[in-house]
Amino acid sequence: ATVELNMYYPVAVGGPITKIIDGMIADFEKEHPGIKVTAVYAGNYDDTRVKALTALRAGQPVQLSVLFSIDLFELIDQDAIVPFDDLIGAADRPWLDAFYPALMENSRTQGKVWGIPFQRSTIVMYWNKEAFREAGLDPNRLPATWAEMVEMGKRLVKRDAAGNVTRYGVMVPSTGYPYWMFQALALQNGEVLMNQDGNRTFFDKPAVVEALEFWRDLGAKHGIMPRGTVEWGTLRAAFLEGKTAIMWHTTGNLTPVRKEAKFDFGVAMLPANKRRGSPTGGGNFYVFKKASPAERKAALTFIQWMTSPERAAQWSIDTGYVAVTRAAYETPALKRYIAEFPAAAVARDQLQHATAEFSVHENARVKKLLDDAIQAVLTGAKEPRAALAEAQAAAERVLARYRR
Amino acid sequence: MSSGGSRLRSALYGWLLLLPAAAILITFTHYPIVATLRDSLYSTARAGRPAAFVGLANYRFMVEDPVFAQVMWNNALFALGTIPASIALALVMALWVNRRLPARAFVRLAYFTPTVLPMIAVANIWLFFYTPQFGLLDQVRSLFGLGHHNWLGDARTVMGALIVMTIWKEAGFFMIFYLAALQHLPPDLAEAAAIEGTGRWTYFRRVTFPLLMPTTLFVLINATINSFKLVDQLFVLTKGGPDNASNLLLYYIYEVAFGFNDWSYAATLTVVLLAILAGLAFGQFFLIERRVHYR
Amino acid sequence: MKGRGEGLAGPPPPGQALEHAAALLLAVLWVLPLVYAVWAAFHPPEYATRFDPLAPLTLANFRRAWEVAPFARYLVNTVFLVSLILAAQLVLCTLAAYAFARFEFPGRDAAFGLVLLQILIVPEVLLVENYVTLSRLDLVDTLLGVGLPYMASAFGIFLLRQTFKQVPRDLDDAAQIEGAGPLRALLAVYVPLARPTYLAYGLVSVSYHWNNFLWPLVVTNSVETRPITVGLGVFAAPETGVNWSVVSAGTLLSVAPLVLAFLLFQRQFVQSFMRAGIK
Amino acid sequence: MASIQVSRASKHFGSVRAVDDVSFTVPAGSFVVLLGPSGCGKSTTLRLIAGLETVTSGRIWIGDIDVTDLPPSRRRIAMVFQSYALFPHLNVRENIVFGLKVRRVPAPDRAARLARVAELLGLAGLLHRKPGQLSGGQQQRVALGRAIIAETPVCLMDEPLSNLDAQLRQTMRRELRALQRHLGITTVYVTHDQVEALSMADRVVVLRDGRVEQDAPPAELYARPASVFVARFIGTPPMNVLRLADVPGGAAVRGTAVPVLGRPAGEGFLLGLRPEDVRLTSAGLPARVLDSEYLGADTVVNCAVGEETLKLRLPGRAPVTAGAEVRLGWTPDALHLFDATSGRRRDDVLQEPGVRQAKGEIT
Amino acid sequence: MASIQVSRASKHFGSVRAVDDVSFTVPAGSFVVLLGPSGCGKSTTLRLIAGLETVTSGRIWIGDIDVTDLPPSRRRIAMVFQSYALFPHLNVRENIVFGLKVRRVPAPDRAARLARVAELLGLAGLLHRKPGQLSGGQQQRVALGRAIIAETPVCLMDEPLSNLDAQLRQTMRRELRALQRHLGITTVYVTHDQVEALSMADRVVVLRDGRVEQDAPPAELYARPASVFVARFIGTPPMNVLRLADVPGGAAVRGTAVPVLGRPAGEGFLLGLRPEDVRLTSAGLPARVLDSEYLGADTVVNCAVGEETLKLRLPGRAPVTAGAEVRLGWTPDALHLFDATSGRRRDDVLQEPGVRQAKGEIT
Ligand SMILES: Nc1ncnc2c1ncn2[C@@H]1O[C@H](COP(=O)(O)OP(=O)(O)OP(=O)(O)O)[C@@H](O)[C@H]1O
Ligand SMILES: Nc1ncnc2c1ncn2[C@@H]1O[C@H](COP(=O)(O)OP(=O)(O)OP(=O)(O)O)[C@@H](O)[C@H]1O
Ligand SMILES: [Mg+2]
Ligand SMILES: [Mg+2]
Repeated sequence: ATVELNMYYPVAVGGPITKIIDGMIADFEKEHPGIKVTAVYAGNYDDTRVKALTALRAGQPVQLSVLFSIDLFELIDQDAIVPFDDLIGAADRPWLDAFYPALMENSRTQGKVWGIPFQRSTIVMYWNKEAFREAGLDPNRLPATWAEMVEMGKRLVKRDAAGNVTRYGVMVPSTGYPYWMFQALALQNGEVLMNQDGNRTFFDKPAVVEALEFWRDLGAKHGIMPRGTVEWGTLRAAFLEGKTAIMWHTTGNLTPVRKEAKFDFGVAMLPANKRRGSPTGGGNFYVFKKASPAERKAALTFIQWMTSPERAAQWSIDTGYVAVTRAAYETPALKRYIAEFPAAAVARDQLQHATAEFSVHENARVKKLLDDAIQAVLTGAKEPRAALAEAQAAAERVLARYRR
Repeated sequence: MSSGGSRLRSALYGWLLLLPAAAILITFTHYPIVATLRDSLYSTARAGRPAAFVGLANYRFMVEDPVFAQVMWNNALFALGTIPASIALALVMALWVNRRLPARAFVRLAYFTPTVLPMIAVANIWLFFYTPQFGLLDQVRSLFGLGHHNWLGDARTVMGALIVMTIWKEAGFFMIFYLAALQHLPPDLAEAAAIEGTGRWTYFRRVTFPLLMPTTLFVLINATINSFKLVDQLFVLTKGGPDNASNLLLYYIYEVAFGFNDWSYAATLTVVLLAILAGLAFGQFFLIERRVHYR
Repeated sequence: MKGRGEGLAGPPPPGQALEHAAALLLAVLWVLPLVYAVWAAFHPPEYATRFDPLAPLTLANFRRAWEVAPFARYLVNTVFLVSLILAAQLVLCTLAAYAFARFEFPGRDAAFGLVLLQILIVPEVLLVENYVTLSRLDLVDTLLGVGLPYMASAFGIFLLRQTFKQVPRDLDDAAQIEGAGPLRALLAVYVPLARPTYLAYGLVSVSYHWNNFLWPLVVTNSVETRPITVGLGVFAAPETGVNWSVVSAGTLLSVAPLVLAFLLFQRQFVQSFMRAGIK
Repeated sequence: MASIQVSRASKHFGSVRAVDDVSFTVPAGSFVVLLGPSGCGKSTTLRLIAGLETVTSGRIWIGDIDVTDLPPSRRRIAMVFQSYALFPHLNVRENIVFGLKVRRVPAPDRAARLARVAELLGLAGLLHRKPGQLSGGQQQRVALGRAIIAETPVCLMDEPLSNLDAQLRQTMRRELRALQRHLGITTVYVTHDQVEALSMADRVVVLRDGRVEQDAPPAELYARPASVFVARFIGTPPMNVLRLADVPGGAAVRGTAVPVLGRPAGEGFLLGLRPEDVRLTSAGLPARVLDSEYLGADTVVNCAVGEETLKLRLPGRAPVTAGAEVRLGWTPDALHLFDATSGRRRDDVLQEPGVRQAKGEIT
Repeated sequence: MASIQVSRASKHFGSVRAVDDVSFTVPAGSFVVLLGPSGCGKSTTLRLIAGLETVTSGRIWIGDIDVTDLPPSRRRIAMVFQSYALFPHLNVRENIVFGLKVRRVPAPDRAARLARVAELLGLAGLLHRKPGQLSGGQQQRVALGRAIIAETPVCLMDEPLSNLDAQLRQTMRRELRALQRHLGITTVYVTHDQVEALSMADRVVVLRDGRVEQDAPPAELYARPASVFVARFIGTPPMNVLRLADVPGGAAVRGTAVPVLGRPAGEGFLLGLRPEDVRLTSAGLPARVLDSEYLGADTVVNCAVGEETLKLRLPGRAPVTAGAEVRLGWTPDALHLFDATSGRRRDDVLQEPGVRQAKGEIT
């Protein structure tokens, strides 16, 4: 009897992700004739969560999904998922321990592991070397600190005769996942935004406010970034169009940028202020409670296969996402790839500075509070301190119930 | 009109014929309205905590919810921005297309095209128009030496951007209704006026426009409903951002229900939407009565 | 149709040329988005934002779009969905409209008022509750589920009722004298006479449901059920880093059938919409 | 062949008494016209016979069956409507055989009957046209065809000719009547055109406000109208009805001194004179010409007589000019007398000796 | 007061020659009727005069101004439409003064004129009603009011009465004519009803297929129709037109041997006889009664004469039954003669000595 598995997965980066997934599944099914997997692409992370949860609520057969690592608490609160500790035997422990700890931070709570890292990324800095040359900068020397970034950024800004900016120094996207970028800034300024239990936020800490002020000033004060929000979706296009010399973006965009860039570009870790830092991001595998024991077992088999070193390596090469285990980086394939394209290693190297992505109870709602605050500040509607204070207060109202 | 047949037979027939449609309408229009009212008085079930009767708590939360205030305000702006403009434009288009015009067929076709295109599809194209720096709009601006502008990223312009696009989408549709009405104006009225030496503008002001009043009212209602119904473009263009600057009621309801999984609050917001639409309903019936004012 | 002022003796009114120019300009502006979509779709990505008349043409974008998302399947779904809804609507609305137009029964006017309510309060407004109802009926993620709430259309009932009421009473009487019962009269007299209205309503309904997004988005979870709009919405989610060439290609793929039909039948289309407008 | 009997039929729409206690009989095979001004209840009466409306009270027989409670389809009647009520989406053939199809008459039989009817009405060439492609007269014939193909004993017609132009109406009148005689169908025919009634009917039933005003053959209707209403309704131009006053030597038209009746029967009576019965005379009732209307074959002259006005109809182009003083005369038997209050005819008074003897007559 | 002159005007719609080289004159203050069957170009001609259509060729004068290239508003005309073309959303008052407002006539003047017109047309009580609340006749008056308040020298009317019922039409006819005389407005009046034309017109212009068939005063039109077309178009019932054949001793009605014309002028000619000119006689042309139509004042008898049929109109209720053999006679001057091919009147032939001498006449 073949076990049928249905799963949803999101795509938040360019490239033919769907084809790659389908390909991997085809291979998997060849090796495991007893298991049939149907993977449905359901849009961005939020859409996919909505789909998965509504599907569950409507009693659709869904056994596992790749969902936002940060939806952990939401999923637990919805009583939708089971911890992997209940699925695996002692034999599987090593597999579980093989993942980079930074990537596992979003998977652990209440002393259990709820999600398995899959399409994970960190934020990295892409830079247009030609723009650097043009501005008389060493194309291979990168801003290592905020100060440097501002100073270089100013030189990278290009204006036309009318004095209108035709190229910006740097762009940090502020739609789609503003809180994520902001986490990086906060972290670099020495602060995290929430606690491990996901029932407390620290939006109003001075260092956090400072971070937001810095972000705003990139546009408002230094003029090296456009005022208002920067569109996540169109940023890559903007970078490829040479409209900005530097962009912050997910490593997940590495491959598409590499494919489409008509110019020589580089990738590096984000600059530091008090320290280096970037949140991890992206999707984990979750297994749903609704799944029958047989299905759970099949799901585990599938997940283990998908995260085995060879797959992880190939997946990383195809997409630019981080390969989730050390072992993956030991594989010849990835070794070779990194040799010819060192940028591919940046994400991994950054993992040592990385921390969990923002994740709390009623994540969507709280996250939106933060996002709105950030956008309010970037669009000049509010002052950082006030905005973050409000967000914090609102978050408190939501999260208070989850402390006892 | 029970021609011949007895009252009873006719009544029986009537209800039987009505039955299937009624069943569906009740299930998907009338029952949900009641259910929404009910759910707005309960709390959302979460792990551990089942739904419980909370009276007006949800409404209290709504009143304090700054996003709700923002969304209502936006919707008001959206309505004020789209309704008069699209109606006026529709009327002008209709008047133009109704006259002998070079390439009339093409012009009419052009005006009408947006109606047949899915909002969700064209939104992506408009996204390009609005993209800063290399978007079409900014490319044009730069031709005139103007700097680029972050149309969707700027809280001050994002609403305007949405409004313009919506007008583009709707005007052609409303035009059709005006066109229909225009073509049903007896031509000899125009001739009678022509003999009296009525100028075009006078004729429009004194005759055409008053006679189009019923259509205008009808279109007005439609436009108003749409201003609360049309949120597809948000999914592509702004997701309601930045900072809810372009968030609309129905989209917010979607967000709360399916994003936050807060079904009670979604119901509460829906009640508000229903209240508004119900208000319109009465408005419409009242106005429709007046439609026949001159017949 | 004789527009005003045509055939009149004497010189043409002043400023007419200017007006015609304005009308044409507006028309051009109105088709611009479509024109751009065509441009972007048929040129390589690097020209998506650069308008170079010499840019090479290509179909690659269509190929990619076609690969990235199962448009074929989406289109099939949409066509099936739209036909399903239309068929049901025609039957249900006809019966209901006939009841309202030609029969007297207690509570008729009240019932009609309740029906009209749905013209304003369309199902998507109640998407939360309707979604729950659908899950109870176990119809989530089925095309039937997407269509069901729309199958009794107040607009259709209203429109047909008007038309039926306009059918001369004599015809109904004649049919009776000739021995036809109510249903026979409906099929032999009313329905044929209402053909234009049916066409009009059909077109309105098709284009409405072809373009409908929010409700299908909520109800459908899988490729097998997604209509083209949802498919497109998912496919073109800006998160993936917009590539306008491919998106435009996808957009054209998804609107092509409707737009083609529209171009072919534009006269009937517009006329019919106008009939639909006459209420 | 079947007679129709309407007895004490009433139809009230709310407060409107469309038909009010109407009774009349239509002998089998005869042609009876319901005549009256707009809104008098003609159509309603017909629809009651057809069963398209249900009577408020009263009963209706067709042949010797009481059909009062039968639906139209069961009354074995045919009907022709003012609008013809042809099905615009069906061609002539389909229109004519519509009823036969509904009644499941076998195809060969249908074809045979169709052929006969088409032949009879000269529609053979038009069978495949849609009503929209036919002239008024042709549509008229098709409607007739649909009515007679059913071969019902009774046919009801509601102003079938009123949408045709004068010329055509005249020819159709004759055709229709001939056809009816030929097939011997019992026919009830509604019209508000008195010429049509006079020229076609075996009997005319004049309705007024839903009640029967007079029920008589055309000649009698014209020669001895039962009331002022009928008198004023019939004739082109209709009968002159003059108010009388008592004067020495008899009764005179109001405002004149010349008695027109030999005995004082003036107050409370109305005098009727048909325009064609009045002549210009040397001696006679003095009058002043107001205006005249030339109609080709004859001229209608409008005169002032005392306080009253009077029309007379003269052959050819009458040699009168507005303002001219003339004298009018008539033969004694041209006089009609009506009760001023009830409006009913009062031949009894007229018969009294000496009443007809008066000055204004010619010999 | 201004005359109208249409000279050689043509209007072609694509291939349709709606109006084809039409010329006629309307003397100042006179009332001219354009008469003809549907589709003959009456309305189009009127619209050319109004300037609502531009001529394809030809010129039009009003007074002594060539208005051919002037827009309607500059031609100083008023027009009454068949549909009345009242503005449904304006009340009677606003409708009537609409033109004055447009022309910026000062308010007091407006009020004065309105009062006068309302008085004249008896609309005083209705000024605040909407057209929808008026009867046909009242709407008619409002349309008239709007036309005459402009006090233009010329008024054009397109079948203004055709939407009214018989009774009302008759009274409106007289009113209208009186009004026109009273104000002395030069009027062109379109109708397809010959009775209307005869009774109202100073001159009648008969149109046929966009060309002028005859242009004459009513009496002449009736007495001496210029062509078979006119003859057959005018009169109730219209003139009998019989085909002739040569027989020994003259020309006889086809299929009879009795000469009706004294000299062989049969082949190629048509004989015209007005129904009211034919009488039943002891001796005379033998005929068989087909049927008869009782009209109250008189009866129209339909006879077969040889291969032809002939109508005669007899006063009262004629004592004839279908199938009866009768003999017909007439006075010599009752004869009309037409050319069979051209259809034109041929008095010349009739004048020739001996032609009128024939058997079938009475003395
Ligand atoms: N369905 C109805 N509801 C209410 N009143 C009606 C209805 N049908 C007829 N009437 C009224 O009954 C009266 C008689 O109507 P009916 O149609 O019989 O008159 P008629 O003689 O046929 O007039 P016409 O010559 O105009 O057809 C009229 O006053 C009319 O208003
Ligand atoms: N706008 C037009 N386009 C094409 N043909 C036209 C137009 N107006 C009139 N005609 C044609 O010109 C001819 C004369 O039309 P017109 O209306 O003058 O006739 P009429 O005498 O007024 O007829 P009726 O008595 O029915 O009004 C008709 O054959 C008509 O079909
Ligand atoms: Mg009637
Ligand atoms: Mg005309």
